[in-house]
Amino acid sequence: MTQATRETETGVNGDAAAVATKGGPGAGSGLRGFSRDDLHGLLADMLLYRRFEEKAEEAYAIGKIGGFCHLHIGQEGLAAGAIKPLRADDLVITAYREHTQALAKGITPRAAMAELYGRSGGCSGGRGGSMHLFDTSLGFYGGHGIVGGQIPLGAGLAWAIRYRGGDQVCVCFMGDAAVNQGSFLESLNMSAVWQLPVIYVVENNGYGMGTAFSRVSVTDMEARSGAYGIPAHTVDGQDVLETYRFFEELAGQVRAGAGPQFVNALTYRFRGHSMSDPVSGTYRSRAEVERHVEEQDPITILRDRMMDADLLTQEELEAVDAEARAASEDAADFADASPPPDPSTLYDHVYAEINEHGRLFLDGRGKGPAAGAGGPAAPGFGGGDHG
Amino acid sequence: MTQATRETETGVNGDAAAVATKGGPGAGSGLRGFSRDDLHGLLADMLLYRRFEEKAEEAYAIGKIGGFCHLHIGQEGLAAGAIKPLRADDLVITAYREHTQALAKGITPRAAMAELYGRSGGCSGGRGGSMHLFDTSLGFYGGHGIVGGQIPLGAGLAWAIRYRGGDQVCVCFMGDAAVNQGSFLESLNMSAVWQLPVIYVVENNGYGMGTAFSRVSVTDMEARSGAYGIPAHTVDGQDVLETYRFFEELAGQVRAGAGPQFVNALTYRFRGHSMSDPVSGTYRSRAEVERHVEEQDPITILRDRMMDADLLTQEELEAVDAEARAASEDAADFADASPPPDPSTLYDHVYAEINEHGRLFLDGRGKGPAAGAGGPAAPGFGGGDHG
Amino acid sequence: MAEITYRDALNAAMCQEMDRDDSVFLMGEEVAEYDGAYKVSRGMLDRYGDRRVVDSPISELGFTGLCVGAAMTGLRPICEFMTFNFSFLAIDQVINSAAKMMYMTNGQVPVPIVFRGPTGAALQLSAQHSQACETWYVHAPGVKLVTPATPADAKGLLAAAIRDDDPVAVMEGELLYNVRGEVPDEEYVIPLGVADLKRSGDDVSIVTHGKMVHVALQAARTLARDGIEADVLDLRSIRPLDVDAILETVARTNRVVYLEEGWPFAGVGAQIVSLIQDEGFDDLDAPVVRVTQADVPMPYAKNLEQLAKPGVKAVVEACRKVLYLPAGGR
Amino acid sequence: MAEITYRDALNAAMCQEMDRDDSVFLMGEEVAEYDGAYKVSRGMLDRYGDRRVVDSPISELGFTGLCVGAAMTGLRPICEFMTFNFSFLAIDQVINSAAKMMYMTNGQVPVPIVFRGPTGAALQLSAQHSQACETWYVHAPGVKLVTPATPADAKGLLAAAIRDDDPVAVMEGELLYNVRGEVPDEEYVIPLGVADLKRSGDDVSIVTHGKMVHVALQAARTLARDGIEADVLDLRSIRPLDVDAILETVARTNRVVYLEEGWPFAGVGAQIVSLIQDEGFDDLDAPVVRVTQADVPMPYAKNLEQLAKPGVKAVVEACRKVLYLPAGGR
Ligand SMILES: Cc1ncc(C[n+]2csc(CCOP(=O)(O)OP(=O)(O)O)c2C)c(N)n1
Ligand SMILES: Cc1ncc(C[n+]2csc(CCOP(=O)(O)OP(=O)(O)O)c2C)c(N)n1
Ligand SMILES: [Mg+2]
Ligand SMILES: [Mg+2]
Repeated sequence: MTQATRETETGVNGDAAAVATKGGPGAGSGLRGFSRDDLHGLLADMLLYRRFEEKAEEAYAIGKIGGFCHLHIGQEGLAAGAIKPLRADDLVITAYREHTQALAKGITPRAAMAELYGRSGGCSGGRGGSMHLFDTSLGFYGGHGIVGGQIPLGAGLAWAIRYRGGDQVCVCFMGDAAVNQGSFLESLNMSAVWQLPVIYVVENNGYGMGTAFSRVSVTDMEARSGAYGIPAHTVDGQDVLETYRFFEELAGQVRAGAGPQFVNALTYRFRGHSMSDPVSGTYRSRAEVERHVEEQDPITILRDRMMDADLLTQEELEAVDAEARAASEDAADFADASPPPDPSTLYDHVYAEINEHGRLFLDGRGKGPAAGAGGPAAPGFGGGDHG
Repeated sequence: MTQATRETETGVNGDAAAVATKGGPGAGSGLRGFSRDDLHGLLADMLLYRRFEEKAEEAYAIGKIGGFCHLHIGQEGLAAGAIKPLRADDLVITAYREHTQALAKGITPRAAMAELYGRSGGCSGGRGGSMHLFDTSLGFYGGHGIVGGQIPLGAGLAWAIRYRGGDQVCVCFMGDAAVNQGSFLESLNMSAVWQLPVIYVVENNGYGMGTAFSRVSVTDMEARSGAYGIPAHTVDGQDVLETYRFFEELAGQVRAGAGPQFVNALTYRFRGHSMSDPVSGTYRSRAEVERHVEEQDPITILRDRMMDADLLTQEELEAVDAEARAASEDAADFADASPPPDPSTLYDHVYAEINEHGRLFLDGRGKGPAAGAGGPAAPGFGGGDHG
Repeated sequence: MAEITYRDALNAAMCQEMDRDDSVFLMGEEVAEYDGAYKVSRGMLDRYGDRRVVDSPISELGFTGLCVGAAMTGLRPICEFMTFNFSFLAIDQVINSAAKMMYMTNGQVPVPIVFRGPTGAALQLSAQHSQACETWYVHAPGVKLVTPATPADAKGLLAAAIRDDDPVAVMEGELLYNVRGEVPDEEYVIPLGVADLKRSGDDVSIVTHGKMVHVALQAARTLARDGIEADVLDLRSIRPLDVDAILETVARTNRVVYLEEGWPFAGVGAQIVSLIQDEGFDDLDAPVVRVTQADVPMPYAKNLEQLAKPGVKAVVEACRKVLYLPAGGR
Repeated sequence: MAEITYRDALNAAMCQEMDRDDSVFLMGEEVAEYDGAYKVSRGMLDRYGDRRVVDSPISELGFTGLCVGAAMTGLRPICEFMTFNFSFLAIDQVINSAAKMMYMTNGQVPVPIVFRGPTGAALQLSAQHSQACETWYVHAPGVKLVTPATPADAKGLLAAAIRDDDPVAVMEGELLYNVRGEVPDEEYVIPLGVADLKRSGDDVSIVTHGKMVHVALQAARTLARDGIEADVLDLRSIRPLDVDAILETVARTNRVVYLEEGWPFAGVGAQIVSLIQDEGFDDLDAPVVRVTQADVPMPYAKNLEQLAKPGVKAVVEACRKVLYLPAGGR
């Protein structure tokens, strides 16, 4: 679905200042403005994200995926709703819980899954892993592991847009816990001073790891951007249609020069923080999680609405789900078959340039001028068998 | 003047939330609540600060003082007005423009001047210099050179007060430019979450070096603390009486548990940013500076009011000024006579403990176990003659 | 004496010191209600309450500075970094406040703080989560650094660090937390600055610290099968540095390998080589060989990660090299 | 060829590159309206406007990250730190974003950024403002580091750094800004990784970088009065490192002093010693002697500061030491 193919009625007021009070769960929850195809498209997107991550979960359990792996399950409405209305040349940057956002911006399930597997077919060549999916040709700028680290980078992407006189928009996602990083202040302030075309989106799932936002903030999320004069908006991220309409409108405003925006997107994480964190635990009860899974699943919410409106049959649902599963299986098969990175590339891409003079690497490999690419690893490092 | 010796009528409302709108230039400018002695005390304090810094300026010009030297001239109303109402055991921490704040908290002119001269009689033994005056026995915690660096430290002082169950207050000063450091967000947020007994005071002189606040912020200063639910207050720092009344009241509230506070104290710097910066220049006109010196000198303002109320004669003024000059001269004489630090102490105080085992210093001095104190510098470093 | 994990030994050290001294408190992300991201502080919230075991926001610069400020008044904060990777955000407070405070105040303001958490790589955590941070903490004077390798050392060194009046960084290892070992039940401290000969042998010295002690020991066992007996000297403390112990092993074996997890350029090993060439030059029969992480950011892919990490084989080869033996030991 | 200051040479390099390439811009505190805290960017706001010469708030972490983000799209920011002392606040973005980005994206995202500003001590700026920051920037792979010592090098190396596709730190010296020297008027670059023999003599090698080149030259002149002729090898670039040039001077004089402004522990000099013992072991007639800042935070008092800084006398003594001459040269 693209902007062009659907009606343009939206639930967002045209005035940036006025939208500050817009939204909240339940607002604008109708199907209006979406064609049948639009709706089927969003449903298929979200189902793909869900099945993809369930597949990743499985693969992690059997050791095909390693390291940290943060699932977005439960938060797919936000990936689809915030990214799908963007233009292909708009830019997205985010933290480490980014699989579905990468898919939404166009990275294929194969390239994403192969990255999780650490294979050469991955979108970061297997060097990045789950936390560092990248495809800048699609406007997807990662995948960052330091909480809050992507916020100034996002400001920089927006800076670059403005510098070049482009009309793209940068969407910079962060978790609710990231707003307590100093980088948030510094980035929002600069964005306001320079009126950068950036939308900061907090995926407010209520927790940073095991810490409820209310334990590390006395104010509500909406209070955080006013210090820099940036309008705050709240949107129900579990309602993909509301979210879609909202971001379509807001991106248009920013494109037209409305300046930086701050969105508090309400959502919920259905899984543990990462694979080693149980789904419920000391910081949230099983009942709380179950209630959210029951009532706040963005896929269920859309499905029910579509069925209620006779826009989706059980058979259609099963078909689209089967497709999502098949794509995920295919991605896993692709990843499995993709070879690991060539060991001879260990030193590639540390530096962009193959230096003609001097030595770049100081670990005793290559006594001649440093070769930036393709040189074999020093024999001394070939025996890594620790861990 | 202490709290006990003067009447307690103040211009500050008892309710922390209500004071958020209090103040502004000219508000509460009467003499009410101050005894004759109180007023003479504050005048003498500010004159001492002024003469002390003028003396420092002179000493800098003839090379007795080196490095960076940031004068507070023009901002003395805030040093006296914010610090004098505090209790002796309250804590103060600040940035590098701190000479007069150090004097206000009880560091003697001699100890302060000797520090500026880099002499052993200085309050930091000559090792700190202008930017790092310290006397923690007086509750004065420095003197910090990294913009914004003292803000989390101030939160930590307040944390320690609360941890020990004390009823002191920490006053943490910063410049207007420091609120754009991430440490500001992080510190204010933690202070709010833990309800720390701290007053953050922005000495808002309108500029960070050559940058007007309005060039690096789209919001007013008062907007900055609301993000963390911390009440914002504005006070006219050029009016020492208003400032005094205000801080006396506010410190009392914080002592009683009102939680962290944020004060936008309006002031103006009459000198350049540091000794190498001209008084006026590209970023502010000569006329602007002259207007402020004319109309906004905290000493003149108090003097005129006292004279208008027949509480000060010309002779009295001359006497108190002569005393301030004498004290500054005496401080300079003391500093001049104070020996430089003993060269044999070069390695002292890097570490608190004289380690019995291992070597702490790795520059080849002392091949035996490291001596933490008193060991002679390695011969290799005795010849420093560069620069 | 019980066999417990490295994790529990750290926990025991913190509890030992918190029992002794009310001025000790623990602050960090997830240390309280969650029992620690790696469960090092398990049970401590229940035992000491939320005055002394404190969950912080994700504000590394802020809570580090707050802890330093508290230490300036004489409190003894244990400031936990979930991992030292995240402490880059806080390093200004580590270097410009903690390390320099005592000196620039002429001894008025000691900063008795402990910074602790895991350093170095675990498994496939990729570039931003796999960094060995020692160099950043020892280059500047003013901070001490200890790197316990065993449960017994973990308890004794962390306890000593907490009692120390200087800022001490205690770098642990995520992959060490489950390592088990005998740990005395009673109260004890291990003084900083005392290296420990974890194994002795007269043919070659493997000098190392932290997690790599285990790699060194494994390498020593491998070498022994070829009749080569290695000293394994665990520095335990990088600042202060037990120079005597280093020179002693150099003098005895005349052949040295320095093994560390971090990068080579200006790594700890570079300093050790410099020290040995300065003070043990005549005792060396061969140049010291260093084994380090490959000079690249840590890759995610398992095979590349293995290649990048210093391992047993590399250590064995390095030992053979300083012995002028042909490559290709078992 | 005109004689201009180091400051103006840096300015010329930035203008040269900004004239050539619209993707180059300058951002930092006070760089625009104030002409730079040290006037390095004098006149550039007038010449290029506020789109390309930009005053930032005092937000080191933020504007550094912003510049890195811009560089990720192919722009070529020159990110000025008023001094590198303040870059500790930004180092997370330097290491975790700039240095690692290319690697973890498999080469997709080069980060062609320059970080520049003065490093090291000026005069009596005390502990927090007098730090030589080299080690923090070279330990991690992914960043390059150059340290121009003369006006001609300043222009050529900064220009090369701006054209380079990798993050390059250019560390200047506040005390160098007024140094004058001949600088070619025309456009030129000096490739990174090429050391420069600033003086040649066959008796002893003083290897050094940055501001210390001048101290080394003065020491060499002093030594010459006693008939001792010193090589002064200016590394110019620390990463990439001109290993061949180092080994060449070692092979020729067999006696080496490494001189640097920073601290000793895991300093650049430690790495150079390690390199020489590794690859030039047999060429050494004496252990390399390092001359560094005393291992203390920089004190304010003039006399202590002088003691703490590496000076000509210390270098002369070090040279005599590696020549096994008695102390006490002129
Ligand atoms: C600077 C930093 N500190 C700590 C961590 C460890 N950590 C990873 S994710 C996380 C919680 C972040 O929560 P939030 O921002 O709400 O995002 P969510 O995981 O809920 O998507 C923490 C503490 C980190 N990666 N970076
Ligand atoms: C982190 C950091 N960045 C930059 C500097 C250089 N610097 C010193 S003072 C100053 C301006 C600060 O202005 P403000 O906070 O308003 O305080 P004022 O000087 O007006 O009292 C700057 C940029 C510094 N010391 N620390
Ligand atoms: Mg969250
Ligand atoms: Mg100011």
